[in-house]
Amino acid sequence: MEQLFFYIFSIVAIVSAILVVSVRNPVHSALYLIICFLQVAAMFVLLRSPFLAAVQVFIYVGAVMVLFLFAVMVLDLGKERLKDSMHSQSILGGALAIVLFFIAFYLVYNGDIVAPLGAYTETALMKNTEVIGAALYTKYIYPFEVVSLILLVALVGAITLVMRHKDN
Amino acid sequence: MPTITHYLALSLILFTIGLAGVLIRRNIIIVLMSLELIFNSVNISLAAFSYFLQSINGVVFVIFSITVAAAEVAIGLALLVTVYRTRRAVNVDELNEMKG
Amino acid sequence: MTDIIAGFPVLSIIIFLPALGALFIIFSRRESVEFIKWTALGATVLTFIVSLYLPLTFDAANPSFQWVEKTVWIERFGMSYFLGVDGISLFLVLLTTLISIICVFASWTDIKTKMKGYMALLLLTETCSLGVFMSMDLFLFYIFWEAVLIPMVFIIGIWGGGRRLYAAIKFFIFTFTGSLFMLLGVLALYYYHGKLTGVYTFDATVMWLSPVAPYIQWWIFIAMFLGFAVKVPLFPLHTWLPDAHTEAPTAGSIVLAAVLLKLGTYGFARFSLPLLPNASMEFAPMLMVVSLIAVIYGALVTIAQRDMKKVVAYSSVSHMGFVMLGIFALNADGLKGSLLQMINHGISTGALFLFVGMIYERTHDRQIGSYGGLMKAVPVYAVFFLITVLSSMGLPATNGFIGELMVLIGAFKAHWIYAVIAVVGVLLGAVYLLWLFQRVFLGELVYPGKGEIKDLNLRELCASVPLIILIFWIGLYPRPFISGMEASIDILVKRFEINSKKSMLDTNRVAAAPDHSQGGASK
Amino acid sequence: MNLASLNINIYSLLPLLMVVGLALFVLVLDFFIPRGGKRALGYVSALGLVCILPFVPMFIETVPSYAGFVIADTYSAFFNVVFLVSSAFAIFISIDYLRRLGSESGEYYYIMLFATAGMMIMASANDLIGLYVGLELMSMSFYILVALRPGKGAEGALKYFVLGAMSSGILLYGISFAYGFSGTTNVNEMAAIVYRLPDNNTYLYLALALIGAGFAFKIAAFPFHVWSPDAYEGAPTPVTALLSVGSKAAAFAVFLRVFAVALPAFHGQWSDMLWVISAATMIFGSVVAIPQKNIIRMLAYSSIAHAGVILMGIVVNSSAGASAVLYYSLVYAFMNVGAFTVAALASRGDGGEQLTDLRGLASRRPWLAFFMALFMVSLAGIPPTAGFMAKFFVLASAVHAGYYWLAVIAVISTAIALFFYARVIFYMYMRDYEGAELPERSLFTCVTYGVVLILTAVGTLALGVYPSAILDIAVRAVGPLFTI
Amino acid sequence: MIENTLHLPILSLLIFIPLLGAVCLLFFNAASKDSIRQTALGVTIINFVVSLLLLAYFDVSTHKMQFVERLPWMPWIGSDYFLGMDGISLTLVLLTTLISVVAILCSWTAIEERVKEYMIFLLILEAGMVGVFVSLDMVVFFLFWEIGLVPMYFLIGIWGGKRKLYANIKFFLYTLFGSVFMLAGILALYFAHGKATGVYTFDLLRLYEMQYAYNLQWWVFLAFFLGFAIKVPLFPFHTWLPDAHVEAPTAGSVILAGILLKMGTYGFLRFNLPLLLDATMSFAPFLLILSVVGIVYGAFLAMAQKDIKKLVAYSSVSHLGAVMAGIFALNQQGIDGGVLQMINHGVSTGGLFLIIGMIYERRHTRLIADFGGIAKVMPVYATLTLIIFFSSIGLPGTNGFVGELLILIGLFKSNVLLSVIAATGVILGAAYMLWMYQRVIFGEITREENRTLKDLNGRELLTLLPVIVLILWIGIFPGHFLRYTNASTTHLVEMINKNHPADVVATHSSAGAEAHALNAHADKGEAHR
Repeated sequence: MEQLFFYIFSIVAIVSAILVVSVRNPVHSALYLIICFLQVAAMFVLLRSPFLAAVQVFIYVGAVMVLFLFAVMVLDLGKERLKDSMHSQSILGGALAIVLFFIAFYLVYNGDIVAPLGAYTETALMKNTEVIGAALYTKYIYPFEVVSLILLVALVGAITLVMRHKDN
Repeated sequence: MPTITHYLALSLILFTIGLAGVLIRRNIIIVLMSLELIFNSVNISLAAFSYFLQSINGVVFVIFSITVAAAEVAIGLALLVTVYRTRRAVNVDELNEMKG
Repeated sequence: MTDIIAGFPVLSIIIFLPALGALFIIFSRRESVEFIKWTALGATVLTFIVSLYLPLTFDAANPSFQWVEKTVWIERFGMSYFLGVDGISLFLVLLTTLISIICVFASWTDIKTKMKGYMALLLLTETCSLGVFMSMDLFLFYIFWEAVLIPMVFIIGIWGGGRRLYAAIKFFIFTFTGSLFMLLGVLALYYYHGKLTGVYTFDATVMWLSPVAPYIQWWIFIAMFLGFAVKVPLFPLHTWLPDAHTEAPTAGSIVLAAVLLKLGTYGFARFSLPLLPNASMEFAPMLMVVSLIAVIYGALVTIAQRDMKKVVAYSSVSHMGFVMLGIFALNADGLKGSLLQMINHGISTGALFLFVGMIYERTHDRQIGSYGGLMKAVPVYAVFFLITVLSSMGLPATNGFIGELMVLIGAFKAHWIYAVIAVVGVLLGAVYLLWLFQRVFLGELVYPGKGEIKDLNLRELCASVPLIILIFWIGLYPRPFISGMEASIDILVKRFEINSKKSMLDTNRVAAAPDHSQGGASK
Repeated sequence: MNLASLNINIYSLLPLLMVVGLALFVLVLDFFIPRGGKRALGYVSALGLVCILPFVPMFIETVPSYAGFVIADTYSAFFNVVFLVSSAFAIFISIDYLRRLGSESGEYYYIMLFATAGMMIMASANDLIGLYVGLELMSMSFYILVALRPGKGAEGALKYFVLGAMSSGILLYGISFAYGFSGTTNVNEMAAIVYRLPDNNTYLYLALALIGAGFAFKIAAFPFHVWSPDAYEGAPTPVTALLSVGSKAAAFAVFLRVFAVALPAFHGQWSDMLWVISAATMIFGSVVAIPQKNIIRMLAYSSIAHAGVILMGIVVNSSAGASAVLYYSLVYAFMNVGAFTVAALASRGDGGEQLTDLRGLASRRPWLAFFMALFMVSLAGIPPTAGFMAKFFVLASAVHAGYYWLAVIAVISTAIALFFYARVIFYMYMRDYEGAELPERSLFTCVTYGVVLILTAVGTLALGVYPSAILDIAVRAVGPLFTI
Repeated sequence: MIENTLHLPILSLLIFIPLLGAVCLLFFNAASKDSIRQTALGVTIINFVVSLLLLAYFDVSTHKMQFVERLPWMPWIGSDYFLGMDGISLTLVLLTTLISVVAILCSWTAIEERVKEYMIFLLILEAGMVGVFVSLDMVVFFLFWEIGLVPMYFLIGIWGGKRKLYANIKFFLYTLFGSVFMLAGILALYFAHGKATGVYTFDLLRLYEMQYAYNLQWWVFLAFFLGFAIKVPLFPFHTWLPDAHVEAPTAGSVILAGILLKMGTYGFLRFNLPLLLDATMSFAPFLLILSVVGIVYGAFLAMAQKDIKKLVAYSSVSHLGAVMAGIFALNQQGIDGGVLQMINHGVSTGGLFLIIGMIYERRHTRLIADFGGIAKVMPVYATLTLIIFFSSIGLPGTNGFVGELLILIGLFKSNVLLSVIAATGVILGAAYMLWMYQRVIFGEITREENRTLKDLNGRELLTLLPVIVLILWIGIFPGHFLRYTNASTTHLVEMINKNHPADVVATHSSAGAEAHALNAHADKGEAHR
């Protein structure tokens, strides 16, 4: 049963991802990206991380995609012609990606978990949200604070960039 | 039950598609979306490892990753807007004031 | 490692006096040209006078280093500030200090722009080359070795002739590349020596007590060879030389010919032989052949030159081939000859550049074809030029003869055929030099430009007379020079012989013992 | 969660907190400073950094704190000094630079401080998560800083952003495999675990390759360098200076920490990969720099070549190599910031930093030309400058460990590189200036430039003539890396 | 070797007096030409007088080196400042000091520009030549050998004729070419000696003591041969000589012919014979052939010349061929004749160049066709010229006769056929000389310019006087001169006979066997007598 769901979500995710990078209209891309993000959220559920799934939906689907769509609308980015859709070195880039994929796939396929397993068994993970919350404010307090700095910088930076050029 | 390899394979496929998008497409907004694909694929693999290793690190890492990615999108789009305002161009090839 | 500074650090003083002068000049006003010139002259003369302290207190019977200064510098790598002078370097040091004075004289009116920078660089060149001759720590040696490049490049590049940029770049890149490989060689030597003895040090006097295994020497020799041979310059690495010489201002050429070229041959004699005895022995026949090619080829190319300065420049290739021949004859006579020949070449080629510069300053033309019969117009100049030409071609009674004779003796000891071929080189040398002299000074009086050309003035006489005196001094009474270097060279040869046997033994030892080296990866 | 086991130790974070505090202070101050007086913020920031500098060596804790996320050891302290010094220099020269550009602003200064904080986080990161967020803080700040130059800034920033984000993704992907392989993201734990794991697990290879690629992006190693020339050229020159010095040093700091501390067991696996990257980077950087006509682009490629050389010190995986990396980073901070300072000064007046602008600089501004020549000589690696010593230490470590061919390649690339460094010198000293006379300005009309140039020049010379003291510190600093 | 019985470093004096004179002249004002000339003349005369001391103190009874001086010079390679002389050197040194005086006299008015330099070069040349003849250390010898080149180079290069530059470089390179091979040969001997005995030395007397391997001797002989034969000059190395002579000023030609050429033959006597006896034996027939070819060839070429000076120059080739033939006859008469003929040629050919110079100074032409009937306007000149011509031809009563006779006897003993050919050459010599004399001196005056020619003045007479005196003196009392060289030449011949009985030589070279058999036979006959 789980396997079946996995395959369904996977296939949808892959197809929509391919569409994201291949369609000409950025608006369509953005919409496909939303679908893809949703599948990823579903994957998190399969991986017993409902909290992550929620975060995924809120942030990616909610915030990020809105930003994207907003940008597309504001900048009035219309369709581009087919021959313009790829840039000069794209064949090289594509070939590179494919070669790397096969190499990586071989490595992924042959790998296995060898490290000693941790304490968070499936039962512990049932309280996913609680566990994560506790960890974030104790063990992970340091990166948590740093991330806040990142957000501050991003905030200030985005405002600066946009405002500044408006002045000019 | 899907194994770790299943998840990693999915992650890899998405990663490759994202990478290919960055490398192939000219439209910067689509390049930015491809970047998001990359981050998502990484998140899947982190979450999968976390699950199969019975460890919480991966999940927490995903949270940080998502947050950072969101911040990055903000910066990226701000840059995009800036460039668009000054140059009215959103294609990689057109950013050719400087020789590469 | 202990600090040895007995008495007062005379060597450091000699090295850094010119640098001090340069510092004065840097902080003087750009417009006060006279002050700058006199400061430079004062600095060089003072350095020369201080350097005269060396021969006066030199103990000729003592083959080891004298006036030694040794201070820890970078302890972690076993580097020390280690200066010392023995019979081998003594005369090169004196030559350098003397030539520097002459260079200042030569630039007195020759240099018309940016006198400040020029004199400062000239003094820095002196400092660095003195450092090369005095440092017995391989690392310190390398530092000075490389540092000398910079002022020289500037001198050629800023005050040079029409194609100065090209010449400067070529000079810079050739020599820099070569010395980088030398650095690698030094490094490898350092580690292998450390591995062998457990003592990691750049102190050459310690390193040559226990040479590394022959097969390692082989590689190190090649690396160091590249550094030294470019500087010499040995055929076929010589191509930078004619350009550099041709474009350099007079003093630059003098310094280049008289001092910088000696750095390479000095390196071979001082470091390659005792540190890498087996490799030296193995490479010696090949190097002798290459030296002979350089001698002959240099001479042949010289014959075809039309520019006076080029003639002198290419002749350097030929002469330095001679010096190399003597060194790699690997016997005491050859080494003495080479060392003497280094000094001789410094004197005679330096003087030739000086004289070419003097005529160029008057007429701004260096083409041989533009001149003729100058003997009538400028007899003193002509006679000086002649004496120098004769010295350069090794005519008896001049210094060149003694040097060449001893090199020939050394080469003959190695194998008679080398000497016979080298003799042909001597002959060719006579051809181009005499022909040069004949075309310029004999025949009908012709020279470019209007008006009279004046004979040497007092300043020019001051610059040239010491060299003329030296030419005859060494040519007629070379004994003080040879007896000064004798003890050191004998010990060098002895060390070479002992080492070449010893390292053979060490090979067996290393082969038997397991390798404890760190890292271990061999890429 | 037992709070005591987290080992919360505020002292280990104190220098970082000071920098962040300074940044926040400047941020707040920015609201109260009128538009014309923003340069005061620059002085506050730079002097603030200078004041923080003495505190760095005072707070050294050998035990990781914050649940193993932070380690304020001598190693990170050394790098923190490098960051603070180069940042202070960069901010100092920014003050006049921005005024000339007509784009003085407060955010420029505090974002620069945030970037510095990011670097410091990286240097003291003892966990891949901490490393990642630090790196993102730094990168994010730089994306913005690069875009702050009017005109071409945004473009360079966008390119930098796309490739930078991609490399972050790649790095993150690599980290995920490292995590999957070892079950932990903590560097020490990883080191303890991986010794017991089989070394043929393919996750390991993925982790090594992807993390290596991610770091290679940050240090701009070939073939992951494509962003750097554009970003360098587009950015305000002081930012470029910091980008080429600070961000690179930070990347090396984490590079070394991850590979030497966490994965020394697999030296055989990763050294081959880095060997190739190092060799290719040296040669590529040197060769491609030759045809460049823009000083900044030339320095960008030169910086690529230097990254290749520094990488050698990591490849050898020894205390000598690591200390050489540290020494190199410090030296590079001096000489490269110095070079960029001259580039910024020499080309004031118009926007381009063309090599031809340097023509005849020696006669127009002899001291400036002298400094530039000194930095070029040092970058080329000629004694008695620090550039030589640094290169020497790296080469020595390579030769010692038996990497002869890598050393030979380094030497060849250095020889090639000489060409373009020498060309700068030749332009300044041996060509005459053509075209309209630039406004004559004495060096000391702008005190900040003078201070920076003199300090960098003194550093460049002093570290070359007497490297012992700093080298000893560097060797001690890498001690923690090789004692586990 | 005999200690210096004179207790005076006389040989050094002979070298350094002219050098000192040259240095003094450096400080003269170039404009005061007369004082320069007088000083130079004074110096050479002093030198000549000093050299006469040698005659007084010379011990004719021994072949050993006399007036020896020795100072360490380059002890590390075994080279000393080592001078000494035997009979052969003595005559040549005296000739040198004498000819130097003559050379200065003859350039009194011929050289008008740059007298100072000219005189300086002449004096240096004298020092170099004396040095060559008295040095007993190979390096010192080589040193003087080469030093002589330089002033000569200038004498031709500055004061020479139209094609002087060409002639000059040809002269210089030819001789230098030879001497560098000589240097190689010296080194080879040095090493052979050093390796065999452990004593590395350039001391000629020490080197004499050793017997060298034949193979080495062969090569060294060849090297020396190149050096000396070019200087002599032996056919076919002679081509530089006519050019040099023609272009050189009179004094240059006089010195060239009078002394410099002797350095080559002296070299053969001093080095090749005693050092390399075995090789000499093998090479002798070959050298004899070359010498005789030189005699005949030189004579023929001389006959064809239109320029008087060229004619004399080619006659030198012929005469020097005779000297060489005498030396390589390798018997008492031949060597005696060779040594004597060296002096004779110096005197007579020097004289010839002098008289040519005198006429050239008057007419500025040297073409035979431009003259004729000179006897009518210049009777004294014609007379003296005749004496010198006779000497050159070898008419009885003149010095040339004695020398040529001795040589022909020696040659006859050694090889009959060659002696016949050589005799033909001598006859040819008579023919061309007399023919020229007839065309120049006798007959009608065909050119108007020649009518007003002045006869010789006092200075010119003074210049020619020593030449004439020597010609007659040696012609009439040859024993006075042979007395001095006798001990040395006898010693040489003894050495040849002692070390190389005919049978030994025969194994080396079949070609030499015949010559040697003859030689040995002749010596036996001599012993009987």
